[in-house]
Amino acid sequence: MTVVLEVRDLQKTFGAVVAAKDINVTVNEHEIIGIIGANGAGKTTFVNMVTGYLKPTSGHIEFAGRNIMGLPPRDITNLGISRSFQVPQVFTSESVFDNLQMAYAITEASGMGLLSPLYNDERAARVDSHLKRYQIAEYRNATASTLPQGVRKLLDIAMAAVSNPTILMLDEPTSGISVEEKFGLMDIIMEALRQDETTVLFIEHDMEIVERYVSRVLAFYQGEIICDAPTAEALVDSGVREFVIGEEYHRTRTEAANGQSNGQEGDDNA
Amino acid sequence: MRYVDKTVVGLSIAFVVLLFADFFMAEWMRFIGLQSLARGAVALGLLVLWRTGLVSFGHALYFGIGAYAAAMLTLVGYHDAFFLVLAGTLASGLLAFLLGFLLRRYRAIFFALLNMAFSMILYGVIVKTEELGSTDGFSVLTPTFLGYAPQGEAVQTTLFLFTLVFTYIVTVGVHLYLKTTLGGMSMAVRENEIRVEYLGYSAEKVIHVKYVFSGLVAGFGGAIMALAIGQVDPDSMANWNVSGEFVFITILSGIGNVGATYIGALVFELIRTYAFEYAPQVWQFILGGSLLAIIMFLPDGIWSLIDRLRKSEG
Amino acid sequence: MQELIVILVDGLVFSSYLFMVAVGLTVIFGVMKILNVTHGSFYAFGAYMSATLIGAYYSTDWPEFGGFLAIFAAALVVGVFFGIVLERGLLRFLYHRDEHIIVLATFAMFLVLEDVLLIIWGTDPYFAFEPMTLLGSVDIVEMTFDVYSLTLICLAVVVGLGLWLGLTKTKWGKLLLAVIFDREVSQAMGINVTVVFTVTFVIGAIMGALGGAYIAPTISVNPGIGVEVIVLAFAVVVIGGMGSIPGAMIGALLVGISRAAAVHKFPEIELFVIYAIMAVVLSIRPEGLFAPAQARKI
Amino acid sequence: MGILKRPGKAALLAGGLAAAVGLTAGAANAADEVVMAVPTFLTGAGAPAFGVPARNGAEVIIEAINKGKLPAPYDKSGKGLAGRQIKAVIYDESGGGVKQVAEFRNKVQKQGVDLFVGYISSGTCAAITPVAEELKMLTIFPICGTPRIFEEINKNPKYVFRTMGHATADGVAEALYVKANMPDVKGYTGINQNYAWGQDSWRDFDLAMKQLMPNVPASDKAQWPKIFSGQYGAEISALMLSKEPLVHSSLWGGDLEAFIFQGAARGLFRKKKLLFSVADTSVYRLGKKAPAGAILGARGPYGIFAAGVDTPLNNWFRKVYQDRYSVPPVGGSYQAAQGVLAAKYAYDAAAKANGGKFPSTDQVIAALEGATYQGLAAKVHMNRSNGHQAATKHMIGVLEWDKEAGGPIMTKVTEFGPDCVMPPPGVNGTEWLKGGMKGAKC
Repeated sequence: MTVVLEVRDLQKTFGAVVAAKDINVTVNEHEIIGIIGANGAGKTTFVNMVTGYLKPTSGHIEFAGRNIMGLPPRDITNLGISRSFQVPQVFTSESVFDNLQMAYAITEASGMGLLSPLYNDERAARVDSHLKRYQIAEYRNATASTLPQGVRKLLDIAMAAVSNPTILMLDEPTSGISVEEKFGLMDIIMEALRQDETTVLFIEHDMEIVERYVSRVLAFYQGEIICDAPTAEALVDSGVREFVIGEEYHRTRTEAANGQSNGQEGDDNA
Repeated sequence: MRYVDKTVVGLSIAFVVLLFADFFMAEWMRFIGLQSLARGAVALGLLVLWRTGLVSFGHALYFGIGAYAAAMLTLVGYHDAFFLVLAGTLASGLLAFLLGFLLRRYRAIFFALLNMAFSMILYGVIVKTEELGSTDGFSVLTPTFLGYAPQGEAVQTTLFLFTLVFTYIVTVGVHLYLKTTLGGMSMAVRENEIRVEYLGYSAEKVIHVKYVFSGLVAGFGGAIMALAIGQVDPDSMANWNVSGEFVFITILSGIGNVGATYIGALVFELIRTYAFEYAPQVWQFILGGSLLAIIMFLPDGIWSLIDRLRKSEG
Repeated sequence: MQELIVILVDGLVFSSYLFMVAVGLTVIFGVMKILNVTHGSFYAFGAYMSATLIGAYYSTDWPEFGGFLAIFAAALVVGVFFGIVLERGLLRFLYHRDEHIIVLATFAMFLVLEDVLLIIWGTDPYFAFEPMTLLGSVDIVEMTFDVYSLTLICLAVVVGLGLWLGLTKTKWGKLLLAVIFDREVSQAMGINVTVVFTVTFVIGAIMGALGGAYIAPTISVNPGIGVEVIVLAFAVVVIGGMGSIPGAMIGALLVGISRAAAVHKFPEIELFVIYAIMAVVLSIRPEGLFAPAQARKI
Repeated sequence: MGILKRPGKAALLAGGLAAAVGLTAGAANAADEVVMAVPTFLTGAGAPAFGVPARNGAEVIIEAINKGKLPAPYDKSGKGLAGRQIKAVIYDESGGGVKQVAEFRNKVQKQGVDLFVGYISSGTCAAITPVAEELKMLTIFPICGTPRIFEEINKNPKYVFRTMGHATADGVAEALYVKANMPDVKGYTGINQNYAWGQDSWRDFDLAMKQLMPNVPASDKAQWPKIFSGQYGAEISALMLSKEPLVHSSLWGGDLEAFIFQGAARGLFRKKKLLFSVADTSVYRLGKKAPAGAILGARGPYGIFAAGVDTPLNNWFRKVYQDRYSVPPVGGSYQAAQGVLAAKYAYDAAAKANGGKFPSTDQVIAALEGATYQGLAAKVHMNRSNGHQAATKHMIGVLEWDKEAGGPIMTKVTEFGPDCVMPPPGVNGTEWLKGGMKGAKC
C-alpha cells in the first residue's frame, strides 16, 4: 500500500485555545476514512489545516512526497487534495451546468488556456456526463440557490471531484439531509468516487453511515486523535464510546439528523 | 454549429455607422461623442470590476494618470497620438498593477474607498506640482497621427476616427475576454471566492488581472480625453467627484453589455449638456435628480430597458 | 517651548474641528454601513441655518449669550429634518441594494442639496461672528487665542464622550451595538432595526449639522463649504477606521497635530499632511487604525 | 451572464441616436442679434466673491447697451453692438478647465455663440485660450490674471483678448508701494492659497521685492493653506510668531473673510501689516470688520478704488448697480463691465470702419487690436501682446473706516501708470521681474 498523506505532530492554537494537538495520521491510497467526534472536537480544523485554509501552528504535512504545510488551498487543490463543505460552496445565482462548467474550466485551463472561451462543446459533454454520474442531470438548468439541500450537497461534492483529486475530504456530506435520503446520497457519492479510485476522508456524525462506508476511523476529542483504527475496532474502543459515540448513541436518529447545524466547530463557511 | 456573437455584430454595425457619421456629424455632437467614448471606456473598466462584485470610487486615479501621462509627453516633444495614448494606457496599467497587490486583498466598500483614497493622493500631488500648472493644469497641443498633422475641424474628425477604431478594438476585446475562462471567473469570484480557491485558482489573481485591465482602459479613456479637450487639470481629471461620475455612468448603463457603457456615457453627457444649457443655476440638481431616478426606477440601468423591450416583443 | 505649546493648542483646535466634522460620518457608517456623502450637505445646511438663526437672534435685544442656543437649535432643526426626510424618504428604499449604490444615491442627493442650498440662501455669504466676538480672546504663553475656537475642544470632548458613553453604557447603545454586530439576529431578537436606523441617521445628521453650525461664526458661510468637508471627513474616518468613534478621535488628533506642526515648521507641505498620513496608514493598516480587519484571507 | 439574444439592436440604437442627434446642426440664432456668452461662477466658492458681482456688472452694461442708454463716451453710438441687440447667455464656470472647454465647444458649435466675454479663473482662461483660437472665436477675458495666457500658451493670439492688466502688475505695484511707504520694513512673509493663482501671486511679489528691496529678507515659512480650507488657526499663530512685520496675501472670497474673522479675534492685524492683493471683493461686505490699516490692491481702478472717480460713466454705473443690487460694485463687477465695453467699443468702431454695415469678426478684432478705449473708471490700453493684452493704471492704498460716511474708504492711494507695473510689450513677466524690470516708466 502506498502512503499518500502523512501528517506528523500537527498543532493549532488560537491564542490560549488548543484546537489541535499532536495529530499524527498516515493515509494510504484508496482508503475510505471516517472522521468522527463531537462538535468542537477538531475535525473541521483538521480538514482546514490539511487543505490549507488554516495554517497549523507547528507540525508537518506531507502529500505525494512533498511538504504542503503553509501552502494556500489553491496550490493544495492543484496538487491533488480537494474538499467539499458542510455548507455547500457553490455559485448560487448560476445554473448547475454553469457551476460545473466553471469548475471544469478552472481545473482544466492554465496559462494562456485561461483566455480560451469558457464554453466549448467537448467541455459541455464532460459536464453532462459528470452530472449523470452524480445523478443531478435533471437539475442541469436550475439555479443553484433553488436546489433542494441534497442536490446542492451533491453539486458541491461533484464540483470538488471535477479535478479528479487523489484525496477528497468531505465535511459532513450528510448533514442537513433527511434520514431517508442519507444512504441514497452516500451511495451516489461513494460509487462515483470508487470509479475514480479516489482516497476519501469524510467527517460524519451518523455511526450507521460510518459503519457502512468506512474502513477506518479517526476519532477526535478535544483536538486530539484518541483513536485511529479499523472501523469495527474503533466503534468498540472505550475512549470512543465514552467521548464520541456516547453522546451520539443516546440520541434518536431523527435528532441526530436534525442536530447537525453546529455553529462552533470550524469556520469553513465564513 | 457556427456561433455568431450578436454583441460583436452589434458593435461592428455601430462602429461602421459612426465611422461614416463622423464625416457628417455636427461638431458639437462629435465632441460629445468623443467624450462619451472616453468616459465610456472608463465605465467599461468599472463594468469588468463590477461583474467581479467590486466597485471603485477612485478610478479618476487611472483616468488622471492616463491623461497626465499623455499630456506630459507632449511637454517634452512627443505628439503622435498613437504613442501618447499607448503611453497613457500603459502608465495607468502599470500603476494598477502595482496598487493591485494591495487592493486585491479588499472587498466591498473597503475596496471602493481605498481606491478613492489613492485617487486623492494623486490629486494632492498634482496640486502641489507647480511645474504641471498646479490646479490650473496645462494645455495639450494638437496631436499628430503617424506624421499626419490635421488642422481645424480635421483635428476632431481624425481624433474621433482614431478613438473610434481603438474603442471598437478594446470593446470587442473586452467582450470576447468576458467569454473566456478568465473573464467568466468574474462571476465565480463574485459568487463564491472560497469555491474558486478550492477549485485551484487564486481569486485575488482574478481580481488583480481585472484591476489591471480596468486601469488600462481608464488610462486609455484619460489619454483620449486629454487629446480631445486639449487640456488637463486635476479638478476635472483626478478629483473624487470625477470618480463618482464614472460610477454614475456605470449605473446608468447597467452591467449587462459592454456596448451599454458608451450609451450610458452619451446619455450622461447629454443630460449634463442640456442641464447646463437650459438650467445653468440648477444643473447639479438635475444631474443628481436623474441619478436618483435611475437608481430608484431603473436599477439595472439603461440596458434593462432594452431587455424589457425584448421581453415584451417575444 | 512656546512654539511647541502653540503647536499643541493649534493642533487640538484643528483636531476638534476635524472630529466634529467627521464624527457624524463615522456614526452612520458604523451602524448602517453607509458612507454618507450627504454629510457635506448636513454640514453646509447646519452652517447656513446657524448663521441665519444667529443673525436673527442678534437683531433682537435678547441677552447676548443666548446666541449660542441658536447654534444648537440650528443643528437640531437641520439634523432632525434632513435626517428623517432622507432616511425615511430615500435610503430605506435602498437598504436591500448594493452598498455602492447607496453611496452613489447619497452622492446624487448631495448634488441636489447643493443647488437647494443656493435656491434657499443664494450665493451671498453669511456672517455670524457675534458669538466669537462675544467670547473675546485669551493669552496662552504670550500668544493670543480666541476663546471661541478653544471651546471647540470642549465641544469635541463632550460630543465624543457623550457618544461613547451613550453607546457603551446605555440600553440604547447596547441595542445599537447588537444591530452593528448582526442586523438579522437583532431583528429576530425583537429589536426594531427600522427605528434604530432612523435614529442613528438622525443622530449622524445632527452631528454633521452641528459641525457646520458651530464653525459658522468663525467663517464666511459660502456656497461650496460642504464639498470641502466631505473629503476632509472622509480622510479622518478612513485613517481612524470607518465606523469607529475612538478611531475618528485618534484620526483627528493625528491629522490635526501633524498639520499644526507642519504649518509651523514646514508650511510648504501643509497640503500634503493629510494625504501623507492617509497613505501611510492605508499601506500599513488599510482598514484604518481602529477598525477590525476586513480583508478576506483566502 | 445570460447569453444575449439581440444585443445588436441596442448598439444600432446608440449609433443611430448619435448620428441622428449629431446630424442636426446647432440652433440657429436670429440674424439681428449678437449672442454673447458670459461664463462666470454661479455656484461654488467663487460665486459670491467674483462670479455673481461679475455677472451683475455685465448685466448692467449689457442692458444699457441694448437700450442705448450708456453715458458718454458711448452715448452716441446707438443701441446694441453695431446696432444689433446682445443676447446674453450667462452660465456657470464651475467644474474645472476640462469641463469648461467642453462647454465652450458646446456654446460655439451647438448654440451658435458669436463671442465670449467672461471667465474668472486663470485656470479656465488658460484652458480656453487654445480652443478659442482653434475655433476662431472672439473671446474677451475680463478678469483672469495669469500672465501665461499670452506668454506661454499663445504668443500670437488672434481671437483672444484680455481687457485687464495681468497678475505680474499686482506684484510689481505692491512691491513699489511697500518700497515707497515702508522703506524700513524688516522682512515679509505671506499667506496664499495652495493652488496655481496663490502660488503665482506670491512668486511675483517675492520676485519684485527681491529687485526693489534686495536687502529685505523673505520668510522661508510663508504659509500655504489649502484652498477653501476656511480654518486658519495654526497659520495665524505661525504668522504671529514670525519675525517679519509684513504679510502678503492673495486670499479672496470666503477664505479671506474667514481669515479676517479669525485673525481679528486674535489681534493679528494689530501686530502685523497685511497686504491683500484682491481683498476689495470683500470690503463692502465686511464693513467694520474689514481690517483698517491693511494695504489693499485691486489691479486697477476698480471697486472701492473707483469710488471717487467722478465721470458720467462711472457715476452712472455705481448708481445703477447700487440701486439694482443694493450693494456697491466691487472689482469683479467693474472688470466684467469693462470686458463688455470692449465688445461695445470694438463692434461700433468696426462698423464705422465698415461703412456702417455690421462688421465681420475679423473686422471687430482689427478694431480692438491695439485700441485704447474708455473703461468705467480708466482708459484701457490694448497695447501688449500684439494689441491683445490690456494695460491700465494700477492703484494701491490703505483701507480705513470712514466714520462720517459710515463706510470703508481707501486712503494713501498711489497710482501707478500702465507702463510702470506691466512688462513692456513682448517681454515675459517673470523674466522682466528677474531682470530688474527694465524699461518700466514710473
